[in-house]
Amino acid sequence: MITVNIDGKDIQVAEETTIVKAAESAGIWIPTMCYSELFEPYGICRLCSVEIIRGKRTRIVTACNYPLRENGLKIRTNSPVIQEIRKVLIELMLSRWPNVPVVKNMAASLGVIEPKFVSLERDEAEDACILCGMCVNICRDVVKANILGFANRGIKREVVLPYEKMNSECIVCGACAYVCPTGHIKIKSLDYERGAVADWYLGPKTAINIPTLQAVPRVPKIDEESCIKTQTGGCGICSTYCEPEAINYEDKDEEVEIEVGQILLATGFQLIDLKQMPQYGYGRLDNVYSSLEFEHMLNSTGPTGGLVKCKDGSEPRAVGIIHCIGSRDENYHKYCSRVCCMYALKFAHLVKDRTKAEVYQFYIDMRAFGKGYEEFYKRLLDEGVNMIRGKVAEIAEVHSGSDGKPYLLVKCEDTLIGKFREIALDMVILCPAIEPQFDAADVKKIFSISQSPDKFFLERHPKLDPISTMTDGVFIAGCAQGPKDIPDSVAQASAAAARMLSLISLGEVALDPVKAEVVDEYCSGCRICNNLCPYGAISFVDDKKISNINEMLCKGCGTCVAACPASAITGKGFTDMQILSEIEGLLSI
Amino acid sequence: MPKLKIEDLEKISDEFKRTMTVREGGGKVKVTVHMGTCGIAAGAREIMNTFVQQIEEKNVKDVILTTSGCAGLCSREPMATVEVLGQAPVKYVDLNSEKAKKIFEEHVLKGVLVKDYALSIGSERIQ
Amino acid sequence: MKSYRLQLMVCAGTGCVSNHSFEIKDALEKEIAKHKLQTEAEVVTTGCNGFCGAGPLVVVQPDGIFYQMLKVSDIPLLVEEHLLKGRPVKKLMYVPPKEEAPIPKMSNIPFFSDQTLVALRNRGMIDPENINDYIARGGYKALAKVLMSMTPDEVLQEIKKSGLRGRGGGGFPTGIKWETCKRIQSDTKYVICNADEGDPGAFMDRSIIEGDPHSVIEGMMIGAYAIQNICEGYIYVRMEYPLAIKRFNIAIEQAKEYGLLGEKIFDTDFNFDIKVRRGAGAFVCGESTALMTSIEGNPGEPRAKYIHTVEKGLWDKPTCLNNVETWTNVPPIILKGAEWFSSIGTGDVTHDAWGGSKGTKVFSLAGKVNNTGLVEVPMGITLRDIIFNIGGGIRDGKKFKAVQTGGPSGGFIPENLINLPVDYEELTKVGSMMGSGGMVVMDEDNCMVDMAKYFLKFTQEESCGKCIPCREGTKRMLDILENITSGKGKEEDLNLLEELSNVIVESSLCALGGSAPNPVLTTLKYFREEYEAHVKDKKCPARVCKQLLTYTIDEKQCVEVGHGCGVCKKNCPDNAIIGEIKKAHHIDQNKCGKCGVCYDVCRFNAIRVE
Amino acid sequence: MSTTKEKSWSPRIVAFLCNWCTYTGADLAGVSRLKSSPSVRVIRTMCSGRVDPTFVLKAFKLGADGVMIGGCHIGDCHYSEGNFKTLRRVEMLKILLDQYGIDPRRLRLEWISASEGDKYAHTTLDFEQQLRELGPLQLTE
Repeated sequence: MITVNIDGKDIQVAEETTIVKAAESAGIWIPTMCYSELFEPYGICRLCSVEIIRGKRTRIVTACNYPLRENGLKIRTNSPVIQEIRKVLIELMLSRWPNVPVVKNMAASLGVIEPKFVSLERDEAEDACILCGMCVNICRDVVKANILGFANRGIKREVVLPYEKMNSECIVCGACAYVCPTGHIKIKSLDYERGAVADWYLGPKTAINIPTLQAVPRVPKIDEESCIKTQTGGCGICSTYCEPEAINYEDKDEEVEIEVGQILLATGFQLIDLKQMPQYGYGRLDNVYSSLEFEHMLNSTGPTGGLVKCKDGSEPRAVGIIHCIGSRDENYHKYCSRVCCMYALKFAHLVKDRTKAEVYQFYIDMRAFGKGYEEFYKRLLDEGVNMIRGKVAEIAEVHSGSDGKPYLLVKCEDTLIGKFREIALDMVILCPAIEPQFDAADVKKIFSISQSPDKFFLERHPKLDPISTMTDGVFIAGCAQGPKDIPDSVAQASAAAARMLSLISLGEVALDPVKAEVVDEYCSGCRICNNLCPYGAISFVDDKKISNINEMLCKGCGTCVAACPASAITGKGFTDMQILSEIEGLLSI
Repeated sequence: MPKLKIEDLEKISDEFKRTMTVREGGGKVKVTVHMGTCGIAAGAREIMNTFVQQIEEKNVKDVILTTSGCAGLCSREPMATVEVLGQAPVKYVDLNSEKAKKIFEEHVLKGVLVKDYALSIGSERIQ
Repeated sequence: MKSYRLQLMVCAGTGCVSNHSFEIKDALEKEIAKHKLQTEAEVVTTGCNGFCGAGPLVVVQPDGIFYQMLKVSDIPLLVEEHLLKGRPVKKLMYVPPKEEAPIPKMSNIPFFSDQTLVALRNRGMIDPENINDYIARGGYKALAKVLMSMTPDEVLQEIKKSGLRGRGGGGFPTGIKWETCKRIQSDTKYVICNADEGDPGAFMDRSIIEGDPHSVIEGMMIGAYAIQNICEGYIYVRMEYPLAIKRFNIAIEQAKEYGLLGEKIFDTDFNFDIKVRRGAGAFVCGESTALMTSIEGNPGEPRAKYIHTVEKGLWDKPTCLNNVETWTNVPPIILKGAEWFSSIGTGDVTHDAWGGSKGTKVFSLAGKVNNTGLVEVPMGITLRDIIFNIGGGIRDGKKFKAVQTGGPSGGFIPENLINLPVDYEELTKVGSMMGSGGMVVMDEDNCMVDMAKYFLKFTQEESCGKCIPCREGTKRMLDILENITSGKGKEEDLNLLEELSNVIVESSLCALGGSAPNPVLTTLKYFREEYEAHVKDKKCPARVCKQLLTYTIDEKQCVEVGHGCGVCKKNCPDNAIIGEIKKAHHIDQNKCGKCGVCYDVCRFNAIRVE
Repeated sequence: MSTTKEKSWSPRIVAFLCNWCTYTGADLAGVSRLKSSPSVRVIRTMCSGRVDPTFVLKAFKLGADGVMIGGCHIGDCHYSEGNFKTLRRVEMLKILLDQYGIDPRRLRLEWISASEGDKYAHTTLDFEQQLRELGPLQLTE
């Protein structure tokens, strides 16, 4: 600890303390415009200039970055010389940026109203950049992205992004905009790419967030893509504030191997990419939504707080819901996605409930097959939803509305009345087909199971065993097996779980008795079979000079049986004798 | 190039000393060969070559060799002036390479005047 | 070893090279071969000779005959007459101003004879691209001496005793700098040679590097040995000095080949290596902290030096930075001793390192003097000696007005201070500084306001723009000066200039801003009446500020001598001249743009300027 | 051969179907009410790799007009690589059959997965039609 004297007050401070901090502890105000505790003092506004007196010599230094090292140093923060310096400096700033509030306020607090200089670079903007360097420093020292920098020399100095372009190295953390004292830096809201549902679904987010309000478990997590720490190694502010020390940046996604006896594949589905059907204008036209996006909009925690709104914020006057986009379609999927009719009816109900909009349903067939579904359909008809039976051909944006507001023109053939119709709408919701996951084929290979022609996983038997597969111990449930709604998925999953539990409670598994066996006497030891077995079940017994099959490893395919030149291998259940007899029997008729 | 040792510094500077002497215009002895048209016609170039050879043969470092124009005594060419530092210059006349060699050995190296060939001591200086 | 009778020292400094000295060299070699003299005469390219105003130069040794302003067409004559016949060629020699007889010998030319060479000791003597030449002139002997017979502390004491101070501008005592750097505990330290010479018209460092790169390297090595724990040296050369960069690289390469750089130098435990870094041409990078951030790969901007660079410099490691000239001075101090060095110069440094200016200083003499070029003089020499003896006085017999020292941020020294001895303290006292050694001489034709504006414009444009006083303040000052020189000045502007200058000096982040107002402050101090003439009378006494001039046509002269030729009318870009052929012309002052074209084109001296 | 006999004649096809793919596929064809060839007489093996060439020869010897082997698609074999072995054996068998004077077209190897009931149906029908064109296999002793 050393003692320094600031404006006549003796103050005890630790060595290397800056004058600004020492003065702060003594309650003495020193004006600053580029100073922040977040990063190394930059020392460029020079407003914090103070006098230090060492013996007879007086020196002017900046308080923000001058480290106190010697005992008994005298500091004057407000001498006439200093006042003059500060006045001229703030006048220089005020002459250039007369309307920036922070400059004006600082000038007022230093007793300056009108500058005596005329600046040729005068900038009238209220949010002009005053070149304080806060953004550059925070980006370099705290965020460590080091993306912002100064360009040009002298009076032409300016803050720029590399090559003055939006740069992919920028992690859009917003720190620069946060520290900017004039509001010059603005984070441009990046219009969401509507194809990327997941991003939009989660909405604008901070680096630490609870993914959705209904998330389970409802705990915050660090989003690696926007966390400054994981991106650049900088920041780390959250860990300093988290008292229970619950933040662990090192925690990473990892692969864990678990040994199990049975597996239930419930890998779900994906929605068809609506952009491959340009006639519906998805991604191109505003106010054409996918059902999932609309569901998000209806959610009270969604972007609109559950209100049905067009892109421009207005309430739609008419809403269309189009069924069977990609389902029941020779070009995409022949099957019915099974859930769309009912959620489309729900949408219609909620739109009616929350807005005054007309609702149109464009359907091929109304499939209200479940319990209570047909009744719901009837109720909707009573609510006055317009039902149009016919496939929509095209959606076009039209600008010739009486109020100048563009609307969507839906063209379709109404097959019930046999007429071609064009209906003007403000909003259209598409019901995309349910598809197998894009990587279903890879999963299939891993588990040695099959896919049906529609690429959903194939059950062992369509009627008698819709939950197991050809591979023992591998079960399927939900939309991985085929499109189905929630009650059906629950039923299938419960059944699969019950089946698996029954095997677990048995404690042992009965193996298929189909195995191959070497008849030692016949085996000549030729070893042809040794390399055939895909499971490595056949080994050569050196002392007996014959081959031997390990029954536990053998899966009973019979490849070796067929290959044995001495017919020394027999396949239990499928012996040569049995099969030959079968042939004889079959051909005897 | 092998790594330099301390001794090598001396060797290199020794080796280059003659060149440096010439560049600095210093040197203990200065030999001036008079090379006007008359001198050249009488064989001054041969005298010059003799001196150059001698300097190289004897590996002398601090002798500088220079030329001048006609000394005005054309009939006694080839001529040369030897000036030992701090002494009056000596003019030699009617030289040939034998005489030049002797002058180099005696006067230039040992400082002994070769009276037989000398014309005069303390003539005008080249400035 | 082949020895030549004649050595032709061709100057290959940048000044002479740009005046085609390499063509001179080729012509010399061709002519020599033609006369079969190649066994007798050797052509050597040297670094800058210093007398740049007289280039291209050739010095014929051993006679020491100085040939100047050579053209390729002069060479056959030179070779035949001088080399073959031994008759120096008078018409190619230097003739002092106001005299007729040429001075044949370089050593008799006042420009050279009044100089004392320490930093430039090898100038014109060695081939800078040949390490052997340097060694033959005693090079690397100082290094050998410190490595063999001196402890680091002894070296340090020797430098301290010598009184050597930084030659880059600040004049910080070199010994103290080394000592502080040595005292800081660190495994890694750096030495840097600052060769980012940016002052307009100053080329001392370039000349040293181009002429004698090894002397800098040797100096750095001795410094590294004295400071200890130095892992690397950096030489920061500005990009505009390609020849210097090339010669440094050659020198480093040769030193490495000889094992003079690298590990176990002279079989001792001393290791040292040097890297060359090129600056991208920002003036501010000559400032030590900006230079270091530039080496680190960041934009060259200075930072506060409350924590000195000897403590936290390059990559936050203790760093000892010295200027080219400072480093060059080190080997001779070691070889000849501190007493020898401190015998040159002023003051006494035995007790106070700041107590005197020792040794010599190289100045680049430019402006309105007869002999421009590089001069090395002992500290304490008067300005008069430099300007009137070495410089040969003012050109065209004009009257001396002022001299500006210390580069663009130095101050102006008026005529009544001409007997001022040149040393650090004296120059600072009168408001100027030693700087890196620029010296611009001005005569009665120079307008002081315009000159101050010129230098301020330079520093303003070179300001990095980091801190407010330098960025905004110098621009405002320049605006005011623009106003004054264009007739829009107000009386209160002079006080405003002074007020602003004082604030900028006191509050700028680095020395660039801290000294930028010097030209204005000193001219205000010594030539205030000129400012007042601009502001009050709207007149420029030196007739430089065109906006304040009035062009008129002497009608009598125009008609009687020029017969109203009309050339001025034809050339006037503002169509301000009215008149018909054979009749008197006159100028419409409302239209006149004060460009001065009429004055330049009139062959009959009919245009009057006031 | 008389025309009436031709009409009443139908080929006899022995089909060795692998348990996991083609046999299930055949089952699916049945469940799906697809019309497949009634001439096919199915023998189930665990893998098409179990089909010993002698079975095929035996079938022809006992009066089969055609033999079909059905397995999983290449890469989908339940036993990883059994069907590769089948592929090799069938190539070999076809050469052998030619030497015996049996048209190699009478032996078919088909990859039919469990989900391809329709493929099973039309493959068998197609094979039956082909055999009809080839006529009954007439082997001399």
